[in-house]
Amino acid sequence: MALDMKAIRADFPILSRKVAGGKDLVYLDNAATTQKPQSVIDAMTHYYERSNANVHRAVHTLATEATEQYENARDTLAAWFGTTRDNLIFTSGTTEAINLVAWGWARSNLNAGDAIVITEMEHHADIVPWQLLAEEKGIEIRVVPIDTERDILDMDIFSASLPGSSLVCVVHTSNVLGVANPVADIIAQSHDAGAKVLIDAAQAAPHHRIDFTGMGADFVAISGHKMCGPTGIGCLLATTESIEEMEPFMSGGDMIETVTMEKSTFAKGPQKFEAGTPKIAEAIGFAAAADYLSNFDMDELHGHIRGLAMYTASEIKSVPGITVYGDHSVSEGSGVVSFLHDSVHAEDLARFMDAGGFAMRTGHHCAQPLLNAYGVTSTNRVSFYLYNTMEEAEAFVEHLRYIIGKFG
Amino acid sequence: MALDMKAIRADFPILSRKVAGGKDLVYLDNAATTQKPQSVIDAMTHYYERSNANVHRAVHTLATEATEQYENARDTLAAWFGTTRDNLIFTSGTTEAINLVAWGWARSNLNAGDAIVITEMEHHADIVPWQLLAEEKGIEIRVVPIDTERDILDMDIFSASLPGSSLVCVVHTSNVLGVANPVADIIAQSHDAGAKVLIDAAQAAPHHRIDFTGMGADFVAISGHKMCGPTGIGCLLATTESIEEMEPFMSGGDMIETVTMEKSTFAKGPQKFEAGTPKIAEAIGFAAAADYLSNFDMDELHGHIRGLAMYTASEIKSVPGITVYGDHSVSEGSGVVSFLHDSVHAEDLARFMDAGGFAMRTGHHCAQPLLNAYGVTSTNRVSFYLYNTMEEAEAFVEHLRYIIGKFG
Amino acid sequence: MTWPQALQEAIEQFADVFDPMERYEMLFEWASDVNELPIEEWNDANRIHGCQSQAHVECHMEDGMFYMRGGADAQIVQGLMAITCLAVNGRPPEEVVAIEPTFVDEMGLKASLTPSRSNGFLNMFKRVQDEAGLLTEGA
Amino acid sequence: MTWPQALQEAIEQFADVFDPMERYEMLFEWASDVNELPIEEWNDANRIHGCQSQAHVECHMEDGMFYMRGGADAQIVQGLMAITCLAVNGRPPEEVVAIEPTFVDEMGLKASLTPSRSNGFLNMFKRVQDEAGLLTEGA
Ligand SMILES: Cc1ncc(COP(=O)(O)O)c(C=O)c1O
Ligand SMILES: Cc1ncc(COP(=O)(O)O)c(C=O)c1O
Repeated sequence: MALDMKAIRADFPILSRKVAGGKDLVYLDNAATTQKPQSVIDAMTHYYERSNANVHRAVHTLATEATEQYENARDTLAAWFGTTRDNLIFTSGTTEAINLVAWGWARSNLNAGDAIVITEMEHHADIVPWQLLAEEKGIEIRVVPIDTERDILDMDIFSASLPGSSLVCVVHTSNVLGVANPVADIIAQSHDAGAKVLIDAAQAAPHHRIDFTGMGADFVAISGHKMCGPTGIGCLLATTESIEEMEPFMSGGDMIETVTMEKSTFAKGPQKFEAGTPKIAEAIGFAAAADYLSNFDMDELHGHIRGLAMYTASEIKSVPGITVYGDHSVSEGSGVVSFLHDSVHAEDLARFMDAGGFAMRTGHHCAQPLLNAYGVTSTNRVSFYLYNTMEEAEAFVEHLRYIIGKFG
Repeated sequence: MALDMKAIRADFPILSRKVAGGKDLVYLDNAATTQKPQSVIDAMTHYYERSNANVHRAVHTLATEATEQYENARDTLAAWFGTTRDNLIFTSGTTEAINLVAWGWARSNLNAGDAIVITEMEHHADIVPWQLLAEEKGIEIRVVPIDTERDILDMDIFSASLPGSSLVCVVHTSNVLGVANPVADIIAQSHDAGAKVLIDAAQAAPHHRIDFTGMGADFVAISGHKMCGPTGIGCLLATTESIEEMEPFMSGGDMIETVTMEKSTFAKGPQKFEAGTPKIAEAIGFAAAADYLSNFDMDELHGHIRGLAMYTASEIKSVPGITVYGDHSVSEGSGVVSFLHDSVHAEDLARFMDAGGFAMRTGHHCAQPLLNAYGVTSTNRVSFYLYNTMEEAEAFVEHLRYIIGKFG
Repeated sequence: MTWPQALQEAIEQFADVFDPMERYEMLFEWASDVNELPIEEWNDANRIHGCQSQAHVECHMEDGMFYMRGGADAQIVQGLMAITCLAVNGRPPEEVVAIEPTFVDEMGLKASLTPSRSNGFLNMFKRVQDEAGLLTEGA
Repeated sequence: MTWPQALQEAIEQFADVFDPMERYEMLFEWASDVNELPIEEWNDANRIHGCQSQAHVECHMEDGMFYMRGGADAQIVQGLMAITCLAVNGRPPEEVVAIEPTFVDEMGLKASLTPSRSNGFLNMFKRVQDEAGLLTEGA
């Protein structure tokens, strides 16, 4: 059954926007953040207009409704991500989720002499926290390089890095190359070596059902805003064992059991890591996003998105002067195409495309080490999502050809 | 000029809600969270429907608009709080703001033997982070008790606690008693003793203009949701000197200058502490809340709110069996009235009031040590805000009398 | 689910009441004469944890059937316990274990439950079912 | 603010153009023959920091008036520098210091500025004004 693109696009109010002096918006910056369907916006508006109250511990009607909606959101998301409410900790996004693992788990469970394995493909969010921790605690960081010929991690070096390591942190799908890593293999090998695994699923969760239980990772970090949800929310999925091993990170209200001026004791489970007034409207909006995506067969969606990326990659590869980064022939991955032209400056190109109504991103994509490996400091990047159409991809390619023809 | 209550109430869609089988909602849980005016809800909806994009570093139209709106929000809020954009760090709320000071400043600037002064009046958010830090680093915590006869901090013990201390953390206005502390004096004395000062302004910012520069504190923590703003956002105001002394807390994208696999360098100013995709819609909504409040004379608003609290406190004091906590004759403070009845269980009372349409809170209000000082484990609490009317206060008192008469 | 006669009557009577204050008063009427656990019998072992109020429950078998008594310092919790007695008392413990606590919904008392899932009525009900489970095994 | 003749003409010409692609082409026409800083003269000292692209600016006095030349690897930045030359060149440095860079707005080119405040055109403009300030003091 083909996707009803007209109906899908009608779900996203922003897509009817005009830009660049009246042109249709063609939004191709989805790896940075996705647009929000009306149902997600409405869920939050409805909460604020009908049920807004602080959650937990209160008995009045609004507080009851707000608590129920907030905790139902946790259930919805836990189910969507293949786990239970006791394994889902709300965070402000992937970045905070990874920091929570670094500060809450690694900091109290790893010591000088321990080793953490990360890769050259990581987003800064999965590099910098480990560097800071390593510096503080004398932990060794082992870096798995990317094989820039084949656009994949060097799995031999990966395997060789494992012995004696305690934690392996790998991005599921690169936000620059759109390439997915062999996470099943990575998790299995890491566990065999006795290491825990953190998967950065910021780019994977929008494209695939994350089955946390089936996947077998110890930690998975996710952002809501990259999968039709609001800004300011995300989650860390963590096994019960790992949660039990974690020490408090942020502290304050809602995460305690008792507080005296001498000593405090802490709540159990996810609550222990959710200090202060929660991101209530955001959690409700995030769950509405999962509900929205649940209308679709994710494999079908992903097929559609990949089709656009593969088409675009193969078309623009043939434009003189253009280099495309990443191998788009593989069926995994996301809807990202990174490229550069050899004479039109990346920033000019982005502005010229913007002048045609095409929103694309330019820069280091918070992955400087990966770009360094390819010998560049920035790329142009288009990234597709469910509401993008083949017509948009074609128009993009056409305008790009025109620009290169004119200014190249 | 009297406040136009009808117009104010019309600004808040939720206030027309019916609860408890058709009764008007009387929302008296404002110290937990306030309701949101239409303009705040609309600002976020508008952002999502028109300009949603990830901010910074991008050149397309939506990203330009989103960045401008997000950074304008910072300007608006900085101006509202009497400071500049370089002194305002966005956080998810007061809790995260205090944790940021604990982890980002205190952790790298204080050592074993240093002392932190806190008070018995603090919210858990301003107790637990210091306990965790103290335990880790061997820092001494000095507790200033509350004088429960006069419902104020024991300022003699406060002064005596200062010598040799490095940081003083005090709540501006208690969320349980509604009492405001003499912050000017506290800041002056602390600075004289060579200590920095953190003010928890979660309950003060909704009621008074916070003039960060004039106030002279080193750090001020604020939540958006308690002052008409959305959930999931707040800020830390910090002096330039303090910001320069801070080490990164959360790390990842957006807070770096350069990242290599060996080492990273960091952005300067607030950005250094704002890792990852920001709370974009939330910041825009928070600024809309400041814009909304700027329609009013805050002193006039506060006078109105205090009037309701003072009326309520004095009326219910005369109900047999009721004890009111906190001195409501003083003109400072917020709109909070905490009380207990000697035979109707606090939770029953809250439900009975809810059955009349009155939303009030019951519990320890995340201030267990303060309640301990009064020898109780929970209180009933009503808290007023700008949209509450004298009719509501009167109806509350009347329903309370009825309940006590019936079940007391 | 079909409820015991007495509970069924209560549910029907509640169904006609729309004002929550009236509902509470009706709850207290129904509660007044059922199976209260006197305060002398409250102890740490029969205390239900995770409630804002103090609540205690005692369960036992009589003639092969399950019976509970409940006591709480909050009147509404006490009332809900009494209604729960109507639902479970005099049944085989295997049945008690399988009951869904939807009667509270049907009586329009849901708003009276403590909102946090980890608290209040559901904790109490789960405790009752756990005890019924133990008594089943014992049988 | 009244602009120099040439800039005023440019602003008027831009005002009639609604398509941003056309506006860029017009920008490049205006830019093509003004005050470019050749790549050989780019160095660390005249580099403008905080731009995504490489940008360099050189300022000097001629007959008591301020003059700048600019060079960038991105064409649009180069174009904006050329327009800036129209705005500032041949003026007394005291005037340059006081100019508000609103001409970019008036030309409808605002969308072409890098969005982050800490970047791009405003950095460049501030650098030009800083240099003008130094040259004032020197005078
Ligand atoms: C005095 C005080 N401090 C801190 C907080 C914590 O604020 P938040 O939960 O918004 O982080 C609150 C709110 O409950 C408060 O009243
Ligand atoms: C692979 C990857 N990891 C982490 C992040 C950080 O996510 P967030 O900014 O939502 O915290 C991103 C998004 O930019 C990403 O693409």
